[in-house]
Amino acid sequence: MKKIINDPSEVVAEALQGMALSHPELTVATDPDYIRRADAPVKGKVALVSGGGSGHEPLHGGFVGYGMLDAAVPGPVFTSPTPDPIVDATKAVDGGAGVLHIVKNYTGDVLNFETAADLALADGIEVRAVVTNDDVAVKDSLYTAGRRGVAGTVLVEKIAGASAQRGDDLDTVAGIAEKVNAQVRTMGMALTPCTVPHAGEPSFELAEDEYELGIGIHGEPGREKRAMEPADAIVDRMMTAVVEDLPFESGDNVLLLVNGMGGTPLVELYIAFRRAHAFLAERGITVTRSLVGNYTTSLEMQGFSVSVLRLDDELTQLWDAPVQTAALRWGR
Amino acid sequence: MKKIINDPSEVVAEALQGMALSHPELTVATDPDYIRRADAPVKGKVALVSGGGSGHEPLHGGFVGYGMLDAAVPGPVFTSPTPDPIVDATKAVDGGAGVLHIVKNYTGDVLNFETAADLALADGIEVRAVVTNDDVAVKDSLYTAGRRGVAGTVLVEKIAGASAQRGDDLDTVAGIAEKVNAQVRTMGMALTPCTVPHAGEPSFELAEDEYELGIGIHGEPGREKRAMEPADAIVDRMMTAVVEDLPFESGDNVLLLVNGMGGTPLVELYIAFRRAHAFLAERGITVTRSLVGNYTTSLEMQGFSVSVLRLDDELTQLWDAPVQTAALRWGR
Amino acid sequence: MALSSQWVRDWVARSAQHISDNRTELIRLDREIGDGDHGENMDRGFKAVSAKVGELPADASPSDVLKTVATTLISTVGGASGPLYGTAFLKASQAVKDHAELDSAAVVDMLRAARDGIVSRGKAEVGDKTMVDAWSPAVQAAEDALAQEATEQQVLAAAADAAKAGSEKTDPLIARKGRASYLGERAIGHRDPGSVSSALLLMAAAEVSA
Amino acid sequence: MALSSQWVRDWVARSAQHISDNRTELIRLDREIGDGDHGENMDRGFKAVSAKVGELPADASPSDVLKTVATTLISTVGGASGPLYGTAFLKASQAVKDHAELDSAAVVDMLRAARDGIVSRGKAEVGDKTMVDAWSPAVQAAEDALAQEATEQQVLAAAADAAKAGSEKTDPLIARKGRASYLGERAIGHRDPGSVSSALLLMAAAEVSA
Ligand SMILES: Nc1ncnc2c1ncn2[C@@H]1O[C@H](COP(=O)(O)OP(=O)(O)O)[C@@H](O)[C@H]1O
Ligand SMILES: Nc1ncnc2c1ncn2[C@@H]1O[C@H](COP(=O)(O)OP(=O)(O)O)[C@@H](O)[C@H]1O
Ligand SMILES: [Mg+2]
Ligand SMILES: [Mg+2]
Ligand SMILES: [Mg+2]
Ligand SMILES: [Mg+2]
Repeated sequence: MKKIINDPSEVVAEALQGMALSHPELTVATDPDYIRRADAPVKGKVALVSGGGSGHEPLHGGFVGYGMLDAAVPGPVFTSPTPDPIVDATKAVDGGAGVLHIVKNYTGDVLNFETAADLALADGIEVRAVVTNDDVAVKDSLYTAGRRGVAGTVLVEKIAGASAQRGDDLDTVAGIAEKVNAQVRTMGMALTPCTVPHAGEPSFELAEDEYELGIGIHGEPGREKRAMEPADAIVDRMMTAVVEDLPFESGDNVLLLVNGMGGTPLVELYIAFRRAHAFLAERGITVTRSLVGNYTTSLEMQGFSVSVLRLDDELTQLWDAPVQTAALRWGR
Repeated sequence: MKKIINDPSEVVAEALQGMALSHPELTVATDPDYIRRADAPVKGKVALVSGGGSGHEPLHGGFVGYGMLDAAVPGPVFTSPTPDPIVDATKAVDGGAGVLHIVKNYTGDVLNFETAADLALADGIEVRAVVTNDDVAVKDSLYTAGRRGVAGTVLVEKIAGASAQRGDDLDTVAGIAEKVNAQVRTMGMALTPCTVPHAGEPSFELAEDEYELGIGIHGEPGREKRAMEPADAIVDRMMTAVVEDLPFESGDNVLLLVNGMGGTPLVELYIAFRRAHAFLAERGITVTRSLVGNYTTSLEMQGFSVSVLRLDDELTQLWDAPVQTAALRWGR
Repeated sequence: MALSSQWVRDWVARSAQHISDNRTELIRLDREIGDGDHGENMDRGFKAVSAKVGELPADASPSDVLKTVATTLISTVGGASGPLYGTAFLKASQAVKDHAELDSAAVVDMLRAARDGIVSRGKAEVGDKTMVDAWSPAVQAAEDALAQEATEQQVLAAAADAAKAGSEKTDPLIARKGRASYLGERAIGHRDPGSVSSALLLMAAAEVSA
Repeated sequence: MALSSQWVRDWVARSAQHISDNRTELIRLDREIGDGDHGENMDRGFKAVSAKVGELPADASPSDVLKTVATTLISTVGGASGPLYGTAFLKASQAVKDHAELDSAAVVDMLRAARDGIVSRGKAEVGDKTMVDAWSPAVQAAEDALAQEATEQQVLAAAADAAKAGSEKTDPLIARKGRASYLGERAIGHRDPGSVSSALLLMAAAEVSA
């Protein structure tokens, strides 16, 4: 394992220090760790708090700021944070209008955020939680821990963030977050595994002529290894799973997100986007908004995911609303 | 070699198609290939054209837009474009106030842009060229092809772009570009090589306990292989070379750019930023602006570069001016 | 001889030792069918627990010590195992609230409460390939031993053996809870890391009661 | 017998063949001390040249054909080698402007002009570990052969042999131009890819004149 790190157990702490130094518009608390808008709490605004294991950067710290999250709580690499920093962050950003927790559906994240919500409630803060679960790679979710929350979470955070920023109340913001989660589907693949710093060894093995289809974002193995094939064939396989699941239908307007897993060159993401766009066009589905880049990563993993979100006028407006964060910025 | 591609010889063309589909604010010409602002030519504004081999994304196509480049000309992967598309792009964006070519100092880029400038001039377009050469890894530049242009080029493009956007004339814009280039220094390293799609094999070999110090951005080997060491030690080595070269001195205000080579997780870039910032602080040098992310890459290479730019009030103002491109955006 | 609060302290110390010794193995197991952090999570947690328990006053009751274990695990482990083990020790602490010392019956109550805490929090059943596959047979074995009027040490030894056997039985299972559930049939042939750490904790409990 | 415009066409075809056959080898050499694209650049260029030359009218002069080679290389190769070879063929075309056929003296003029074009454009000297290390000895050998009243084919054979020898002599050099110059001493022991492609082109010229 070669990484630009010092002590594997200090990775998150040192990265947060770097983030604090390079983003004066953020306040980074340590012990326990969380990142919040320097201007939080914003009085009267519903506050959004998300979090989860580190290693998915810019998710979630890169999405803290005007029009998106009020705070992000990073756990150790690929390990959900404990309740303490979640409670601290929740208290620090509550502007009196309640706090929405955006939680990816993993047992650890759900349990720790649940405990934190109970504790915050005991301190008189109104907390609601939305659990994202956009990953269609997990089948038979009745017999599993349920579908995983993956890159679609970024879209939930952006759109719910805009809802909170325009002054919606907690029920409305939570409702919009639920709606985005209900309308978005994602599927991922990997060409290479990733290496968790404290583990020191790759998360799985892949031969030179194989890829993993249906990976999550924690370097966990996917549903199946497949023989390597051209980008277009891979994209078609992923898009078929995504489109058939909701299902997306002719006439739909959608946002198409091609998300890199961290180690994939941008040219490759654009090649995948090109095919995904054509795949949708062939089915009468119109891409009216798009996003291409590294937004929900798995450390240095090579691979990508495609997410499709069905849009209506309200979601489109909220997507277009100004946002000012480290990783997503427009309109300000 | 595993990549999200179809035909290795179609990588650039297909990526441009994807880029065109995902960025309606850009116009992508094919045959020959270049990317320009959809609203170019902007009458009376000096136009900025850059370009070079592909594989360094978002450089340069991701920097086309308001306040930065008017056009970018991508060659094949790691190969400078031929004169034809440079001439076409130059003609397409000339708003009557002349065109500035921003060229990284590589023999191929310099020769092809020279030829293009001659041809454009023959068509009555005033062209000036600034050749960037910020890489301090190349020593004894009298006995080499000269220092390479690397990540500092992004800073030249942003600041000269702001100068052009505020209405400066060609001499002024070129002067500002020269000034930025004169004040910025960069040094890079790699943990892993990268693989050019048509080559199919890694650009160099590195053992599991080695890194390359002083790499450029074309997957070319660096000046020396070194035994792997902690992030802080690596950063100190790089920063020493950078700071002593200009030299930067106590009392300087600087912009610090930590640039990923494509395959490095953001957490690691922030860890490097943290140390680089401390290194400067220890020498009385103040980081007043910063940028952390993948801006000038080498495909999927793992590694990073540090760039330091000495700022004065004018450069700071131009850096802060609004910019609206795919990869760098603020103020609009 | 009934177990004192010192026994709980010894249990913690021995657990921390076993987890630390098996950190790499737990990471390896979790890398196979999870995300590779279980050894690191547990090691971080039990190091913190050792420190916290060391700070307790000398007269802390078994329940007090167990509660410190619980809150420290909750606030340091993270992931799925943190809240689950945290709840387990919290419920264990409540089950022995009024005991200065723990006799065999109290030990069984404590183990049962721990297991029930894990089940109520994580909703896993036996056969779902989780730590419950260690805890449930352990509780069953402890109850059987108690019915045979076993000593505390015999109860704990029975529990530890059953946990170890239960953990080994997770090998051929498809997981229905936790991250391994995403793998479907590919989880077959791998042991559940949480069941292994559970068996380590119960082994530690038996060892320090000898 | 003086060389016709058909000879230039044959030269182009044979060059394209040699470059294509050695594409992987040129990529390998350029990966060692450059950026790994030289084989791809040259192959793309000479495929385009073959097509373009095929479209020329039957009565195109040697100079016309050489000019098409030049402009096609300039607009398809890119990198450092594109403008350099482009200039070489442009100057070669100008050097034989008024010749319907090329005798030995014209061949030497053509080679010298090509070499001078590369040098004026790239500013490299012999010993800088570039294609000049193939071209300069080639021109020298051609001039020597001409002084001995050699035939066109003998002139070209001498040039090709000298280019090949010159290319091999780049192995121990430190580069002072092009990408390899960034490597310092690490370039030692590797052959310059541009000198190899130059030797291939000159070998092709000699072969098709036989
Ligand atoms: N719902 C559940 N009920 C009981 N145990 C569970 C459940 N989900 C996960 N586990 C246990 O947690 C272990 C994984 O813990 P750990 O790796 O620390 O957390 P994470 O899965 O969040 O990375 C699994 O091996 C399993 O034994
Ligand atoms: N200044 C120069 N003068 C002469 N030849 C040069 C010069 N610079 C580079 N070359 C030649 O060009 C070759 C590399 O060409 P190529 O790989 O196609 O372009 P690039 O270096 O831009 O990737 C080198 O091997 C060398 O022979
Ligand atoms: Mg985990
Ligand atoms: Mg090149
Ligand atoms: Mg785990
Ligand atoms: Mg090259």
